[in-house]
Amino acid sequence: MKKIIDAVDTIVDQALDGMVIAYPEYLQRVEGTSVLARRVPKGTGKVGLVSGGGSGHEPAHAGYVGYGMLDAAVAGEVFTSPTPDQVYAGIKAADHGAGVLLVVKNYTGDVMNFDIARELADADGIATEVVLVNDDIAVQDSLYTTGRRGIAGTVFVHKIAGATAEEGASLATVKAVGDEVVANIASMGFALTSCTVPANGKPTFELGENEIEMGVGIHGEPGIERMPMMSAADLTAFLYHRLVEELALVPNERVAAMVNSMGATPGIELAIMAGHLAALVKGSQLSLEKVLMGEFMTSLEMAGASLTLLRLDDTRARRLGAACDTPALRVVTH
Amino acid sequence: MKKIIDAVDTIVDQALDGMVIAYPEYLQRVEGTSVLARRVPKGTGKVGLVSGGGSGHEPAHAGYVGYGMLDAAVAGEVFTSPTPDQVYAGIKAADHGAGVLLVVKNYTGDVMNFDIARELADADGIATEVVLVNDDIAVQDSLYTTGRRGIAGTVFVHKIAGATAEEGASLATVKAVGDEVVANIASMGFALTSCTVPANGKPTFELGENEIEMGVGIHGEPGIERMPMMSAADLTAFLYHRLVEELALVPNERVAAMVNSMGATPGIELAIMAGHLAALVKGSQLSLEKVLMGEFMTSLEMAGASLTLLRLDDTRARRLGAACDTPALRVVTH
Amino acid sequence: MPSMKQVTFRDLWQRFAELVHENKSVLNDLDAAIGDADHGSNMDRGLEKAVEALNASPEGSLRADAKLIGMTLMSTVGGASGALWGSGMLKFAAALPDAPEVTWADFVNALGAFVEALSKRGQAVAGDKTMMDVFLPAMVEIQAQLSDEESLPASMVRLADQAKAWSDGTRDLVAKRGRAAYLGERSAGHIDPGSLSSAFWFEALAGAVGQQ
Amino acid sequence: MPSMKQVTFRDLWQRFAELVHENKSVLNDLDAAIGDADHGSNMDRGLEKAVEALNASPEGSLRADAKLIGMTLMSTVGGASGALWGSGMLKFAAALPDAPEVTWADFVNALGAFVEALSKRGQAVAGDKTMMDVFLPAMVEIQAQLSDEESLPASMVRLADQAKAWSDGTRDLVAKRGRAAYLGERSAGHIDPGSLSSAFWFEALAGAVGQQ
Ligand SMILES: Nc1ncnc2c1ncn2[C@@H]1O[C@H](COP(=O)(O)OP(=O)(O)O)[C@@H](O)[C@H]1O
Ligand SMILES: Nc1ncnc2c1ncn2[C@@H]1O[C@H](COP(=O)(O)OP(=O)(O)O)[C@@H](O)[C@H]1O
Ligand SMILES: [Mg+2]
Ligand SMILES: [Mg+2]
Ligand SMILES: [Mg+2]
Ligand SMILES: [Mg+2]
Repeated sequence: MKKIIDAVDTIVDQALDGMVIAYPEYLQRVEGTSVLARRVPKGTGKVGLVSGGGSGHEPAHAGYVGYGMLDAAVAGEVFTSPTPDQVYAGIKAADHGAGVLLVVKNYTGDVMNFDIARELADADGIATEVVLVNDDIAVQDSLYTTGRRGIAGTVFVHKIAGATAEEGASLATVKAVGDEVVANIASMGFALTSCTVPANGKPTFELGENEIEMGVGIHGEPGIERMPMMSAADLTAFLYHRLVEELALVPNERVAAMVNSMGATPGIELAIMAGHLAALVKGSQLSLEKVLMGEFMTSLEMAGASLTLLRLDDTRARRLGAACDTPALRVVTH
Repeated sequence: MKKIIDAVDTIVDQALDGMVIAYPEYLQRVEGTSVLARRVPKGTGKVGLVSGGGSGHEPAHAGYVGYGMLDAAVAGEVFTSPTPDQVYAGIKAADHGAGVLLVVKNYTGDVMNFDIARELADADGIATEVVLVNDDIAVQDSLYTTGRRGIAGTVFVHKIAGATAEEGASLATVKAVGDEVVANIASMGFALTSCTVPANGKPTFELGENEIEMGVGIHGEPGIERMPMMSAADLTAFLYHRLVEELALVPNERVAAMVNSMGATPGIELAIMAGHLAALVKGSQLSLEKVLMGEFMTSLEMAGASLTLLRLDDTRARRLGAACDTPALRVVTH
Repeated sequence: MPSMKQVTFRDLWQRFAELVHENKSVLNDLDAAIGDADHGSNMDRGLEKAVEALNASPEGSLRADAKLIGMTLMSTVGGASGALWGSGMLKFAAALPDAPEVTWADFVNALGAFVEALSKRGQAVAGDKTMMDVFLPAMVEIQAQLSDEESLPASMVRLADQAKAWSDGTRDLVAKRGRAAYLGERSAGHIDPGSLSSAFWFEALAGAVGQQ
Repeated sequence: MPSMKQVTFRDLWQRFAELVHENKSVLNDLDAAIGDADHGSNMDRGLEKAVEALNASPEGSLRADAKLIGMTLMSTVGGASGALWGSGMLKFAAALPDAPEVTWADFVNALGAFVEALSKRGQAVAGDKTMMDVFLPAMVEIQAQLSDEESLPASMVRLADQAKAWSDGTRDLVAKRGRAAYLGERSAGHIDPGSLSSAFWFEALAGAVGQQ
């Protein structure tokens, strides 16, 4: 394992301080915690948004703290959900009297730790709601199991729920909007290489020179199957058709898309996927109104990509296009 | 070689179209060329800025096309400087009657191809100037050789010269400002892994599990030496002290810095470097006024990073902070 | 009726921490196969802190120790196991009398509260391929042992062996809860890491009881 | 006085393109050691297009062919070698009479213009570890051959061998120009890729002249 670090157990702490060094206009660290909150807090009476999870998904989640998106991000150890006390510190930092929405990716660890934090907030009289993101369609949903995982589509929830909160909507409304986004996103990704969890020191899995892991999770969890490597056209089509089917998109509907790098995949490869995506969207007579392309939800240095589709309506389209100003996503309106 | 591509020889062409798909508000492709130009061109009478070079450095260079930075970016094959006809097409796209500044990284191929393009522009009556960027201090300068390479510091030239052009300055002034930036930047990087040039199909070099290539170029060119892997603290200090010495920075001077990923290095590792950087800057009693952290000038999927320091004065600081709106760099002023 | 002294309780956690530490990469590797490769690191991080906290805390009651362990695990482990072990141990503490020595029955009762907290928090049932596949049958055994004549040390050694076997038994299961559940059928063929660390807890218990 | 027909000139470029294509990864590997691993890909891309363009172009004059080659290389190779071969061949064309067959003296004269263009564009001198380390001595030899009695085919075979040796000789040099110059002393010990592709050009010339 070759990484630019000093010691495995100080990675997250050091990285949090480093984020503040790099983005002092945006971020401040809540003293003694692993919470990064807005440098300039939102006005009183507006709903706060908190997200978080294990580290190693940069720019998620602190990269989305700022005007129009999150109020605080809570970081756990690499790929390990944060503990309830940390989440609770995030809730307090984000509370401006109108309650706090927690955007949680559907992993047992995250769900339980955020739940315990909510119990703490409850005892302190801070109202909270949760939006549970489960956009990864690689994993079959089932009543009997944990359900689907949350992956890159989470960023759309941050953006649209964040814009709603900025408008001054109530906690119930912001939650409802978040849930609606979740109901209209689907994502799926694949890995060309594994990542190496620092505390583990070796790649989580091994792939042959001609193999990919299809439907991989964002923590190096295995996906649906090992497949032979495919062309960019085939990879994009493979994901795209499943997403369209899952969302039951029909001609003339409007969509936004995200072409997300797992970490190591270079920009030119994402752009090639974006090109195929546009052609596929055209082929299904959908209207592609927005593409987010780049690193949004990574898995350390994993090579690979994920594709997300979001069904748009007027309101979601407007909120997706609303101004925001965060370290990782800035929408400039003219 | 496992890459998300369709065929080696269509990579750049497809990626250029994909960039337009992802950033339709910012970019358009000049028909039949490898030039991406601003969707909404700059007003008449303002100096145009063109940069470019081989592909594989994304978001460089098309990522910097937009308000406050470049007017057109010219893409060559992966790691191969673009041909004169393409550069010339870029010049024509960027010309709004006040001449065009070419920001060229100091590589023989780029220099010669941009020179030939200038001869073509000259014949057509378009005034051009060149700013030659040679910020890589790993390579010793010498009158008898090609001089130093241009690497990530180039982005500071785009930003500051771009802001100057947007102010309505003359071609001579924009060039002078660009040259002044070049005189005040120094960069150096290292690689933890090699990248794989698609046309070549295998890693350009091999590094042992405990080896790094110090002073590596952005095309996988070897650097100054193989060194054993170091801690983040030592790596940052190694680069930092050389940069400070090269720029002869003295206490109380003001600097901006860039912590640039070579491609695969995750955000947390960059943030750890940023933390060390801030401590080092403090130790030398310099004032760190701006940090750019992320992927600015990559080498495909190479793991590693580079550090750039830029000496600031009032004017450069103001222009660095001026509003800009491009795919890869957006400065929102409030 | 046997009892448990505070020193034995601390010894149990010291042993548990050591077992997890020694098997950190074994646990990570199991997690790599069907999860995210961090279960060993998570438990090790938390247990190291918990033992540190115990050592720094004046001796008083098992209940205070259990609460300290719960709070420490809750705030240092993270992930699914942190929430489970953390809330479990807090309930364990709440169920214990506040004394430097408790009866074996008190201890078993508190363990019942622990397992109940896990069920509530995690919603896993037997066969879901989680740590419950060790704790649920172990609870039955340890309760049965209460009325048994077999010596406590011997029965705990037997329980530790059984726990190891129950953990091994998760290999054939298809996960229904936790991160491994996302794999569906592909989760079969690998031991659940949380069940193995749980078996270590029973190994530690046997060791501590054997020394008392 | 020997001459060169258009068919021979085209044959030369056909052969050159084939040699580069066959040795594409050899050239890339040499470039990987001291540059950016693309010299073979660059030259191959351009030469394939140049030969395509020649085949699609009606026969007329060597000058038109040379110009077509220059334009094609200029707009398809890229990098240092694209600028050099491109501008070199345009000057080569300009120096040739506009005829379907030129004298050998005309050809050598045009080659002089080619080398001069390379010098001007690239500023490299002998010993800088570039393609000039083949073209500069080759120019001296080929000019001397003009007044020699040795048969042209035989002397071109000898020149091709010499070109190979000159290319090999770049191994010991420290690069002063081009991307390899950034390596300083570390550039020694590797053959310059551009010198080898240049040697292929002389091999192609010998082959074409031998067939004519
Ligand atoms: N819902 C649940 N109920 C009981 N145990 C669970 C549950 N979810 C996960 N576990 C246990 O937690 C273990 C994983 O812990 P760990 O790897 O530390 O957390 P994470 O899954 O968040 O990375 C699993 O092996 C399993 O035994
Ligand atoms: N200034 C120069 N003068 C002459 N030849 C040069 C010069 N610079 C580079 N070359 C030649 O070009 C070759 C490299 O070409 P290529 O790899 O295609 O371009 P790039 O260096 O831009 O990647 C070198 O091996 C060398 O022979
Ligand atoms: Mg985890
Ligand atoms: Mg090149
Ligand atoms: Mg885990
Ligand atoms: Mg090269």
